[in-house]
Amino acid sequence: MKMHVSLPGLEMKNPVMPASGCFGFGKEFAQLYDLNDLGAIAVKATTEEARFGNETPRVAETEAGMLNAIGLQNPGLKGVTEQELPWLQQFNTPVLANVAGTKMEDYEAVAAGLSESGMAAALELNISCPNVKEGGITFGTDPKLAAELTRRVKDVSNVPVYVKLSPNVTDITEIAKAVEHAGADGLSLINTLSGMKIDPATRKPLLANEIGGLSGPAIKPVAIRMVYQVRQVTALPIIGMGGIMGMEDVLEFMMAGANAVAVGTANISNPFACPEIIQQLTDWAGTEPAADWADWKQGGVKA
Amino acid sequence: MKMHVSLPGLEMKNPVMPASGCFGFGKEFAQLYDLNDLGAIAVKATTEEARFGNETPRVAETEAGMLNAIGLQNPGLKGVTEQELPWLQQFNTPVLANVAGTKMEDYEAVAAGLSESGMAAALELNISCPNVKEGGITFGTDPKLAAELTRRVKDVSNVPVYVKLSPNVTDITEIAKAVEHAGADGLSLINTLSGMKIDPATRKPLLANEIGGLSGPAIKPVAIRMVYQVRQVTALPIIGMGGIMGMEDVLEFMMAGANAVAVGTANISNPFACPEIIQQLTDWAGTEPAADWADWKQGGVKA
Amino acid sequence: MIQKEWMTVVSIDEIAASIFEVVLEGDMPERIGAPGQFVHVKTSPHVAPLLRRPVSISEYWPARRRMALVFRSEGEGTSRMAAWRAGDEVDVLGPLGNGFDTSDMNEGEKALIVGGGVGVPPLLGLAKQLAGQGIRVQTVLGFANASSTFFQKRFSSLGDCFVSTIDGSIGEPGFVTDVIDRRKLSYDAIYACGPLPMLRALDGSYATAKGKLSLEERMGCGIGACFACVCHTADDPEGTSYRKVCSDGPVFPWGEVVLS
Amino acid sequence: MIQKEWMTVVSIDEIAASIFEVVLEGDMPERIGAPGQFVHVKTSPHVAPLLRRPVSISEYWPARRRMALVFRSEGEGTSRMAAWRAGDEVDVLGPLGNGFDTSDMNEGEKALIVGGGVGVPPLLGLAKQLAGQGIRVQTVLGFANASSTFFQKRFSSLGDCFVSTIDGSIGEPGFVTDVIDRRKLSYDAIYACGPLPMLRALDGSYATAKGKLSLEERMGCGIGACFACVCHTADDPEGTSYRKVCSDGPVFPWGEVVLS
Ligand SMILES: Cc1cc2nc3c(=O)[nH]c(=O)nc-3n(C[C@H](O)[C@H](O)[C@H](O)COP(=O)(O)OP(=O)(O)OC[C@H]3O[C@@H](n4cnc5c(N)ncnc54)[C@H](O)[C@@H]3O)c2cc1C
Ligand SMILES: Cc1cc2nc3c(=O)[nH]c(=O)nc-3n(C[C@H](O)[C@H](O)[C@H](O)COP(=O)(O)OP(=O)(O)OC[C@H]3O[C@@H](n4cnc5c(N)ncnc54)[C@H](O)[C@@H]3O)c2cc1C
Ligand SMILES: Cc1cc2nc3c(=O)[nH]c(=O)nc-3n(C[C@H](O)[C@H](O)[C@H](O)COP(=O)(O)O)c2cc1C
Ligand SMILES: Cc1cc2nc3c(=O)[nH]c(=O)nc-3n(C[C@H](O)[C@H](O)[C@H](O)COP(=O)(O)O)c2cc1C
Ligand code: FES
Ligand code: FES
Repeated sequence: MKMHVSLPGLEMKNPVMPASGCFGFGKEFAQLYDLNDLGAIAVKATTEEARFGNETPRVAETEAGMLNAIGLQNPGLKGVTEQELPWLQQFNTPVLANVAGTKMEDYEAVAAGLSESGMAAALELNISCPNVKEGGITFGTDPKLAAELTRRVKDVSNVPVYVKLSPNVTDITEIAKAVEHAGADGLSLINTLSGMKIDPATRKPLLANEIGGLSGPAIKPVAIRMVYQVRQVTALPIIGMGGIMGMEDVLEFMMAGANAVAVGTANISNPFACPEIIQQLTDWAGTEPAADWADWKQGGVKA
Repeated sequence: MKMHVSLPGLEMKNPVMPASGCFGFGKEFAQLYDLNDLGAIAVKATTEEARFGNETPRVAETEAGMLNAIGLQNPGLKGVTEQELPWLQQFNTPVLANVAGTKMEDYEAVAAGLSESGMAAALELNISCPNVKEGGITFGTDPKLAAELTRRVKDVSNVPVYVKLSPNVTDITEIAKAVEHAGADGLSLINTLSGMKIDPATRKPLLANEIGGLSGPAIKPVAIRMVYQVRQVTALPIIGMGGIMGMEDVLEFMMAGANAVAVGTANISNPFACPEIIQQLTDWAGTEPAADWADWKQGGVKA
Repeated sequence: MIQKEWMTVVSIDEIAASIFEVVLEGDMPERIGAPGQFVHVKTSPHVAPLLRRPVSISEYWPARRRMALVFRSEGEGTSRMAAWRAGDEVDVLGPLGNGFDTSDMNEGEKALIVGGGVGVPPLLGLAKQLAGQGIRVQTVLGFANASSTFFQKRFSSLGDCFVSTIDGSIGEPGFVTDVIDRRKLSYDAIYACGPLPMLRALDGSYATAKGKLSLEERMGCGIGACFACVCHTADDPEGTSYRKVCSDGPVFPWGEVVLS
Repeated sequence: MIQKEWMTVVSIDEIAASIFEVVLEGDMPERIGAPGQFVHVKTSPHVAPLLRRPVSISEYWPARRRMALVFRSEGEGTSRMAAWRAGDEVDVLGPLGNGFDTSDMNEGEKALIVGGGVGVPPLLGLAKQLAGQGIRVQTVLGFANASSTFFQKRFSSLGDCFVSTIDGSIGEPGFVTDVIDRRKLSYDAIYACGPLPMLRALDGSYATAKGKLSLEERMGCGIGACFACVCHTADDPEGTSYRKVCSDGPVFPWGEVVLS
């Protein structure tokens, strides 16, 4: 079976990319394996100004999951376009640049800058990061705001724009429809579930930020449900994620309606997760009689 | 330390009760241990008419969690008040009767019937079951509907009413405030997260109902976060639940702001979970210098 | 009385491809009432796999405080069980459900036992019980292929035993019903456990008034409390009437429940 | 080069109360550059515990393809490690981080090594390296009590070794700084690893221009990609300047990072 996936802005050799925030800007992983093997690379969120992020502890382990409250630490638009993205150009792998901010203007500025740099194959609008307190969260939970932000970012971008949806909402299909209507070229889902852990020793929240984002295998059923639900209401390409650890999980997301997948937390517990999954998938595809993913999905869960 | 907890309608020897739907009406567990040991008993949801529920498979295992779509199978108000509750009266343990329905009138009828029976120490309004498709779900996600339902049920009940909140909402504190304002005597949270699993063999959702409720340790961080958030906006007693497997989990919920806890999925993987947890808690309390739970919480996470 | 017990693994052997037989020791065997009862196994002392796995008791020796389970190592849970070693202590809940009641059978009558795949194990205990009652036991066992075949010898020691495999790599090719038809087997009661299509085929023109079938269903609690494992009854196939496979079954009279 | 390797457990011993020393064999030891580097251990082949556990390399013997870790069995992950047995294959990522660079030390100079609790292990490798360079090594080790004390003999073989315990049950009562003060220990460089309060106390009036400290922080990836483990720098304590403990550290010069 052909592994290739063609999405707006992203010609992927295979449907697997590392998820934003779990891969830095790729340098650490480039020491471990060839980044050309990846379907695409979703890099860490960029904000207009450099950010330190939250105080530590920033991560905590939970049952089959983890909480993080990194707080969008990044070198800012200038740092990313001058130091990080140029280095990634050596690879024949499209870069999906994650855009974050607290005000609409921030998003516009970052999207414009990344888009103009010519080094991002597509943008991923992070309207769903639960770790930024100032208001970023509301963009992801209010269909009107999400749509307006999408429209404004689309206006300043010359590359396709994917909107990354928050799972912390009553009805994710409403947000999906709103951003589709506003011109989104694709959807990424899900971001982390908002969660918390209390340290028995101190009786205080374990994360300095108190609340963090829950990711990993624990949330996969929620992610699969949301991809499945969103698939019913839109024809946009979906990058599915949430708890992918192995090839079977990739197939589950594809069955649920995803067109490609992102691997987040797995990179953290195993830095070789992406190439291992891609290898498994390649071996599997070798024995699979379907022509391509669309063909393979025939007769499965209705898309 | 004194283990006793006094909540509206519920004088509990200890803060631990089995959660609704994971304990039937107690008969099966009474063969295994003395139900007098429990702090209270939350029984299976009662609907006006008897229900068969969903087709099977009704459960699926996920990483550190499980999905269920039982579909509120129960013998109906008549069956519950004539066959189930009378038997439970032999125990010196208050019964929290879970009320479900699809229309407001159903809830009213069931609440009135259970309340009049004199066999329920309090009612738990299940506005959050994700497995009933006809509309039950909207009560739990719309603050106005939740408030109206609470008010109507309060009007027909002569015992305290706890409202069981859904975690599948953008802002659980809004619903909590709305039902408090409408006269709720207490809150139960959380019900299950809406989730799904696809069977790789058939490429179809594993549950006959497609979507089910995710419970167990996987969801504990979400539950703790919600109890913590709701605690900030209300003084109502909170029955905390979601992933409790052992004593440490009970303490975590109490630190987050719960006044008592319910143990759900743990009963399914270990039918002796409740007495085991109560025993651990009793041993722990024996060495704990605080006078009672309120005293113990001093200096911990702000309540 | 249902108990939860840490039982000791006495031995564990791969008796066919991915099919393991484990012998456990503890107090539980003394409480087993009939073959066909099952246990609910926590396959790991850790949180995951969260749910127990239902596994039939294949044989039991109360006096020696032992019982055997036979299972196919397949998913998360059963693969943990396959990694058990002699001496391990494992968390077992049981005995659960109602086994095969054969008190209605009279000495000299003929019983036909039909098993498919991992439905075969509980039938061994049943065959021994029937033989002990002086019933003439014939067995038809269906497997996928030669390498997944087991227990043929043990059943043969109790009466005629025919094996069929889908690929014909051992025994007679085809399904168990093909064997029954071809050999024109006669019987006073038929007992069966195996895949649903097999049970459905038997339920039609092979079922008898005596005899019983044993069902599988995805389970939660295993003790009758969670309503995960219900099935409709044949006299009310669309209504609210039900049986719980875990506590009303897993053994049912032919025709009592809907096989869907 | 960082690698992920299935290493073989050669031996595992409880060397003090809940303190285990495990010797691992594989290719990794050949790649270790300096004492103070650490490995990131997947404590179970299953999903949970999900995150790796950072553990310092206490000693390493490249020629014999072996290295040792010493850890306290406490939570979910380290208790799995305590259950490892000789012959087990375990998933280890490493070597990670930057260890103790002692190339600025000259023969005959005096080094003071200060360790607290499970901060002690990497200092053993350091002490051996310094001794090998002809540096005079003195060590002060702080523990909670007698039963949690380890490595006193091994350090003593390399130079003076003083032990302090908080309850005074062995060695000198009090904190490591009490020992340094009381004994008026002098040194050209001070190296330390242990709890934050200890490091903070030393950072004040004991720190030297040479020497280094080794930090702990909750980690995600361990390789510098996730930004879980950052700390502020001393010259920009509130700003955006940072160091990653996993890849820039865990060993830092005194005064470079904020100890908070
Ligand atoms: C009463 C009863 C008796 C059984 N006796 C035997 C036996 O003697 N030998 C044997 O090999 N098998 C038996 N089974 C089937 C056995 O329970 C499943 O093969 C086993 O649960 C699969 O677990 P897993 O870890 O391999 O699969 P996973 O895919 O990891 O299981 C995931 C979940 O699905 C459930 N599940 C998966 N397949 C089945 C199934 N076929 N039936 C019920 N639940 C399932 C599991 O219990 C678990 O909750 C019996 C089932 C029942 C209901
Ligand atoms: C660079 C470095 C080197 C270390 N070297 C050693 C050593 O040689 N020997 C030793 O005993 N310990 C060492 N530690 C501490 C060790 O990592 C923790 O004790 C261990 O992670 C606790 O895991 P657990 O399973 O016992 O606890 P859990 O409570 O199950 O851990 C939950 C999570 O918190 C993290 N965590 C908990 N405590 C700590 C801690 N003190 N530091 C960092 N993360 C923590 C865990 O890594 C895990 O992600 C080192 C830590 C770091 C950062
Ligand atoms: C440490 C960490 C940092 C993350 N940072 C970002 C980020 O900067 N931008 C973003 O859109 N998502 C971020 N995420 C979310 C992931 O991209 C992904 O949506 C989520 O973790 C679910 O996938 P997973 O379960 O495979 O991790 C982060 C997740 C983790 C664990
Ligand atoms: C099998 C099953 C059935 C349930 N049935 C009900 C129900 O009838 N009414 C209800 O309010 N909650 C029901 N719940 C939700 C639980 O009461 C509880 O809120 C939830 O499972 C989270 O707790 P846990 O993680 O400890 O299971 C059910 C949960 C499970 C697992
Ligand atoms: S498995 Fe719970 S009722 Fe049968
Ligand atoms: S642990 Fe990920 S950057 Fe240090």
